[in-house]
Amino acid sequence: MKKIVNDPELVVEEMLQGFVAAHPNDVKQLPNTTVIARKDAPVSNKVGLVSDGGSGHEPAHAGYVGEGMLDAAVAGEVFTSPTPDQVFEAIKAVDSGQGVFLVIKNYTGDVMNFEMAKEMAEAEGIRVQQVVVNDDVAVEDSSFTTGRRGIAGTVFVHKIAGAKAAQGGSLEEVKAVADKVVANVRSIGMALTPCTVPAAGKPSFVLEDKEMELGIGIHGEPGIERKAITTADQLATELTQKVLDDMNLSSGDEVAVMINGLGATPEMELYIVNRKVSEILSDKGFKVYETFVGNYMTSLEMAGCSVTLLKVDQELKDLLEVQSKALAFRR
Amino acid sequence: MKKIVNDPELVVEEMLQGFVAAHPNDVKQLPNTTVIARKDAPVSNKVGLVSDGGSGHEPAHAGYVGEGMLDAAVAGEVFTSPTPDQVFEAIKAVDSGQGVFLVIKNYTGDVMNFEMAKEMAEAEGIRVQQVVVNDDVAVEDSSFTTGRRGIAGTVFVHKIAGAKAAQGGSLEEVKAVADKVVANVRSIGMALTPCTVPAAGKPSFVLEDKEMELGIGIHGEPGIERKAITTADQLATELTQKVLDDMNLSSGDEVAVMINGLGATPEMELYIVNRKVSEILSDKGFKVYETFVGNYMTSLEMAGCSVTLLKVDQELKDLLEVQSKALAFRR
Amino acid sequence: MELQIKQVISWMEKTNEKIQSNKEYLTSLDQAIGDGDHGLNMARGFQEVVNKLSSSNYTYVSDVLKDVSMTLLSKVGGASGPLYGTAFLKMSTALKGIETVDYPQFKKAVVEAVNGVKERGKANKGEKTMIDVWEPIVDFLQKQDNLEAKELESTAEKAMEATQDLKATKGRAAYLKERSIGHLDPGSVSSYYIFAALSEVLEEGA
Amino acid sequence: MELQIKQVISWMEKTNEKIQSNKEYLTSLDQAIGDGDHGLNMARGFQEVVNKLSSSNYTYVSDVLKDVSMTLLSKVGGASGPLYGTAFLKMSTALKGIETVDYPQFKKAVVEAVNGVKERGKANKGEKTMIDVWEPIVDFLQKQDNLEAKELESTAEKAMEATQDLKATKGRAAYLKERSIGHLDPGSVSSYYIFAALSEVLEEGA
Ligand SMILES: Nc1ncnc2c1ncn2[C@@H]1O[C@H](COP(=O)(O)OP(=O)(O)O)[C@@H](O)[C@H]1O
Ligand SMILES: Nc1ncnc2c1ncn2[C@@H]1O[C@H](COP(=O)(O)OP(=O)(O)O)[C@@H](O)[C@H]1O
Ligand SMILES: [Mg+2]
Ligand SMILES: [Mg+2]
Ligand SMILES: [Mg+2]
Ligand SMILES: [Mg+2]
Repeated sequence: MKKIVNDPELVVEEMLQGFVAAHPNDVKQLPNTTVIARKDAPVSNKVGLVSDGGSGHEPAHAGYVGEGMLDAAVAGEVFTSPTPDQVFEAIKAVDSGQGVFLVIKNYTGDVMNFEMAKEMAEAEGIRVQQVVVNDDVAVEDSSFTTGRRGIAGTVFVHKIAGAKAAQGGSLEEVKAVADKVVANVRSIGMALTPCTVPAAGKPSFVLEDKEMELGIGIHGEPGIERKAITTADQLATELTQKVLDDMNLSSGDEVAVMINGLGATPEMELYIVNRKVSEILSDKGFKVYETFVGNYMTSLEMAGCSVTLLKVDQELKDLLEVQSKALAFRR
Repeated sequence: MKKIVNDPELVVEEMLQGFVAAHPNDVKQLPNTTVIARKDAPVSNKVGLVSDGGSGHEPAHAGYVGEGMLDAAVAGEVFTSPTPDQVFEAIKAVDSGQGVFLVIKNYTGDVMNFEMAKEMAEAEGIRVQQVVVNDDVAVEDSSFTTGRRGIAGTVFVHKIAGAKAAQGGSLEEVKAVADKVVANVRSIGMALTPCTVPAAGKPSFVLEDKEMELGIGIHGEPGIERKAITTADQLATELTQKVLDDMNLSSGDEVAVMINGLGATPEMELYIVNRKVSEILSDKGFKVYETFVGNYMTSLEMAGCSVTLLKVDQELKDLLEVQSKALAFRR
Repeated sequence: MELQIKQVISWMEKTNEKIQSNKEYLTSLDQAIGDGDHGLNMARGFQEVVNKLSSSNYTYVSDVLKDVSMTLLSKVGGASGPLYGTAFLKMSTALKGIETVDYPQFKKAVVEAVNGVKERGKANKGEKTMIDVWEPIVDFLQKQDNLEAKELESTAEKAMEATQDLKATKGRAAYLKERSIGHLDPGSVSSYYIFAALSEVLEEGA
Repeated sequence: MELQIKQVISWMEKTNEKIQSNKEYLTSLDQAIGDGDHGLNMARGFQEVVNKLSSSNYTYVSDVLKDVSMTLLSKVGGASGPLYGTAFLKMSTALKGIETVDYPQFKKAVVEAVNGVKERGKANKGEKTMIDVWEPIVDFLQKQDNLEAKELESTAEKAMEATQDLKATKGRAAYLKERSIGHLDPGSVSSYYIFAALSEVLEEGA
């Protein structure tokens, strides 16, 4: 394991300290928590937005804290969802009386911890609503299983629900638009290399020289299929096709595209993937409204990428345009 | 070599195509060149700003094209400075009659190619000025050698010279402020792993499990010293000290800080480094004006980081604040 | 059987010892079909549990269990945190106000615990989760009139081993579908440690 | 000696062959003390040179050399692009209007080339650059009244090999200081190929 760390058990705490030291005018860390909140939280007369997740996905989630996006992000241990008490602290810190909206990625742990936090908050009279993001088409969506996972598409939920809240949307309106994003966003990922949780000290799985893992999650968990590496174009085609298969697009529909790096992928490769993705989309008669390329939802130093498509209508496009001062999503 | 590419010889061309496909409203590729320019170039009544460099440093340099920063970026082959004819095309494309300012990193090839391009431009009556960035304190600055290299500090030059030009500064004024940044910016980098030029197919050097390379450049060239990996705090201390040794800071002075990832470094680790860097600076009585953490000047998939300090006065602070619409430096 | 405060604390200490010495093993099990943090999560959580218990004074067993629950809830995270937190919270509630826990009371507490886990996790037996250890333990307890420590351990062990052949349909391993077969469920292994530790405490106490 | 268009083209073709078949070798030399692109740069450049030459018609040797120069300038990049571009440009200028180049003319052209390289690169002999091959070649040419092809090759080879012991003070290898000693300079090796190819052409022509 080659990492720039001190004590592997302290990476999250030290990262948060470094984050606040870097951006003291934008964010604060709630005392004795792993919660990063807007410096000016709670923002009066605004629904509070909270997202969470294990650490190791940087810039998610603290990077999305800021005007126009999240009010707070709760950091768990690396790849481990944060505990209910931490989430509860975040909820309390961002509630201005308009209620708090939680963006949860669909993992058993995240959902359970958030549910418990919600119970705590409701016991104190705070209104809480949530959305469970499940954009990963690598995983089957069935009521008998855990359902699809939440991956990079979550960033679009942050952006759009955050914009709605910034515009003064009510808790119900924020939930409605978040639900709409979740209904219209699909992703799939792949990895060339695994990643190493600092405290574990060894990679989560092993890939041979010519192998890649398709349908990878964002926690170093194995994907759904291991196969031989292909060209960027073949890969882009396969990923895009798998995403499109799970969407209901008609010619003329507009999409926002996210080509997300998992941590160690040179931006060069992401753009090479985008070259083909955008070609495929235009060949099929879909219109690319906007494209986001970069590290938005990572898995430590995993090499690989994910492709996300979000079907947009006028409402979603308008909300995408709204100003955001989040550090990792400035516009 | 595990990479998401098609033909390794075509990575630059395909990357540029993917870049323009992603951001068609912001940038254009000059026909038959590797130049990415602002969509609206040349901007009338403004000094044109051009930067260049080999590819593999993404988001540098095309990511810094946009209102408030560069007017054009010239991409060379991976880690190879672009040729004079390409630079010349960029110069012509951004000149609005106010002259063109070139930001060059101090490498023999870059300097020579730019000089030839400048000669070509001047032969056509275009006024050209330039600055040669040499922020890397790993390399001795002596008139008998090539001198210090240009690394991540270059991004501050883009930002500040770009802001000056956006404000209507003359070619001489832009040059003056760029020179001021160069005089006040220092950096040093280190690597945990090498990187692989796609067309070369194998890593540029080999590091053992517990080794790191100090004073690394950004082209996969070996650094100045190979040593055992230390903790993040020790590393941050050593890098910061080396940078400070080459600056003339007095207590109370203000600095902008950049903790730059070389490509495969999790943001988590960069923030852990920043935690210590900011502590050291405040212990020494220096004031951190603003901190930038992320992948600003990379070396493909190299793991490692660099630390850059820029001593700022009111002028530089004001210019740092100016709006930028560059894709990789929005503010 | 009889459980008093001292024994419950000893139970947690022995659980912690097992978890600390198998931290890497649990993590490697979770790397195979999960995200590789189960050993880290459990080690962090149970270390905090014993720290907490050793620095507190208790009147009732239920208070000890409440602290166990709260500590796990606030230190573990992931899926196992709320689940184990719920299990111990349900036991605490079931044993409220009792000074010395007897076998029927204990039996009832474990039944409540399993029901709590099933409800929280929306899972049932056979889905390759910790429930596949807890539910066989309940069945075993229901059949006995007095608790045989050795048999408790072997029942838990057998149940834990049986998770190897299951296909996961809940938790992170479910994403692997068929590929989850042939691996032990990490949460079932940590649950086994909990019952193995209890068995040791009971044997010592006997 | 005599150089005509046909021979200059053949010179470039042979240079290209050597460079293509040593592309990886050149790159590995550059990986050791540079940035690992010299083989790629030279292979890209000289392939374009032979493509260009084979699709054009020429009246003068200087026109061939001008195209060589322009192609290298616009296809190679890095340090070697402008340097080789300059070298061939200077030769072209020196031989302007001449149909068959004789030895004194050739000698003058190479002298001009080296001066151009030194000026462009602000470097001198002994700094571990391609100049450490070109300058010994000039010295050798100055001493001869007619060009001995074999000796040209061996002079270039010896000069190239001698770069191993030098400490770089110019170019990218200079950053390594003492650590640059013990490695061949990549640009000197590619320069050696250029003179070795010339030697072969001259031998064939003789
Ligand atoms: N829905 C569920 N019901 C019961 N147990 C579950 C459920 N989901 C997961 N588990 C248990 O939790 C264990 C994983 O715990 P852990 O690795 O700590 O959490 P995470 O999966 O969030 O990383 C699994 O091995 C399984 O025994
Ligand atoms: N200032 C200089 N003068 C002469 N030759 C130089 C100079 N700098 C570098 N070179 C030559 O260029 C070679 C490197 O070429 P190349 O690898 O293509 O360019 P770069 O160093 O830009 O990657 C060196 O081996 C050396 O022979
Ligand atoms: Mg986990
Ligand atoms: Mg180069
Ligand atoms: Mg786990
Ligand atoms: Mg080179």
